[in-house]
Amino acid sequence: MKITVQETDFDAATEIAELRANHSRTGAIASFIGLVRDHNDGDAVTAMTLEHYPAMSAKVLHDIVEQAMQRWQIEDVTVIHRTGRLVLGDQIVFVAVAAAHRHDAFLACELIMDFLKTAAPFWKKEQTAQGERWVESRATDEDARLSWLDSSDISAR
Amino acid sequence: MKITVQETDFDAATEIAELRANHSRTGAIASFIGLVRDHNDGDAVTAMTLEHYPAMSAKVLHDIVEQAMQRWQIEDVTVIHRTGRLVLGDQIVFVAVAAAHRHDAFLACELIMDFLKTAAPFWKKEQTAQGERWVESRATDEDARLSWLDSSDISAR
Amino acid sequence: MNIKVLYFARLREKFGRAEESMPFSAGTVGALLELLRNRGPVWSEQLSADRNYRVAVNQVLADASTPIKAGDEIAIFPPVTGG
Amino acid sequence: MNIKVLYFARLREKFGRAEESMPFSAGTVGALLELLRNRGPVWSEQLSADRNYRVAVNQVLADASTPIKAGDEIAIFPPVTGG
Repeated sequence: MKITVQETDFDAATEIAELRANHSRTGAIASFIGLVRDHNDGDAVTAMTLEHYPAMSAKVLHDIVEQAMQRWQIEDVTVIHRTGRLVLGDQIVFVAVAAAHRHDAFLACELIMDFLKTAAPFWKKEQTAQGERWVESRATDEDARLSWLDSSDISAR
Repeated sequence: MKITVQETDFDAATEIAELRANHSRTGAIASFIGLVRDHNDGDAVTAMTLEHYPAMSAKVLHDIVEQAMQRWQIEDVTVIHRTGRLVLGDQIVFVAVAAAHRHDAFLACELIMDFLKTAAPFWKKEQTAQGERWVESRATDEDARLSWLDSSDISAR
Repeated sequence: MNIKVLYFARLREKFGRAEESMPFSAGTVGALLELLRNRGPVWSEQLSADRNYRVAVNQVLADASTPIKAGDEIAIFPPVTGG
Repeated sequence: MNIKVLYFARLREKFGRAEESMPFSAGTVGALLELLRNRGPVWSEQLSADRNYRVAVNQVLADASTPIKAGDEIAIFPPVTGG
């Protein structure tokens, strides 16, 4: 398991190669990259600053990964979350899950992202043409988190 | 959209970088890598040969990607499937989906893999300690395909 | 009229050929399968109705009622196992 | 007894501080919030019960009834928006 919070960028291929090493049972790697996109809530976004609670952020990410590993057959997980100033197109977050079977890898990867979005102490401040603003949390992110709580381990979509 | 069937290996980071280029609306990239793993149906696997129906395989992959793009808000998709001889740990298949929002990217990526597994004309012959054998199709793969047919576009898990 | 028939994976091995061009009077996929089954025990066994295999006509999945016309490319193969 | 209180994001800006060490007689998160609200209009507004914010005690999410003891690290922050 590798969980880091860092200002520097990451290379997805390097991370995936490391995740695969020493896991010959791995048949599936599901991964996710979150990027700074050009619009949010209708306004043009040019950059953002990501703040976090250092003593808590990695701890929460660990807890989330543990939950995923208890729920599905997972070989290994990598989570990287960046902080500091990021511009349009920059990578923000990376989650990769190695498993024997693809369904476990997909579900774990999506659960980790959904829980990260609602529980990990990171905050985005966007720079837009209208000035700076703190990003508002979204009800749809909370809905996504809740959707995992009342579903069985292997359930229909 | 990029869909290729090739004998040569691929680099996930290069593919993801190409997918991101010219898509500033992209906030999420979900991707999947399928690998040759060391066991299947209880036997040790050392290598495999992947055969396909060249005139049909890329065509079916195109159809599958079109279905995903009609169903969700997708910016772009890359699918690469390898053929020929592959050994333990080799990459077999790559699917990456770029979208504004992560849920669309995850669902499209998983649907493409589930449909690919059951509709794209590729066949694996494994080399095991007990000799060569054609891989049998799995009922669970067909179940995975069917699970997409009776669900609404954005539904609970 | 002539059609082209392709075989893949286990069926390619069982029939000892990857493709063939054969005469076929206008009919359906079902009629072609019946013709092939009459070639002998290996063919009748592999293509029996209770076996799990697929037929594509011009690279599109077909069923027994799908018509075949001159120049069509028919492919017969086991359930797919890629990915 | 002394505790450490951290503020993040919008609350850090509104309160003009990232952290402070303050005396606090044994009590709960609810009692600490009441104490902070009494500091003035900005505090009472930002920490009013109908505002959406979170409190963590020693890096674990807490609620109003969570006890606070000497040396604890309390963090108060808006809903998270990472990822």
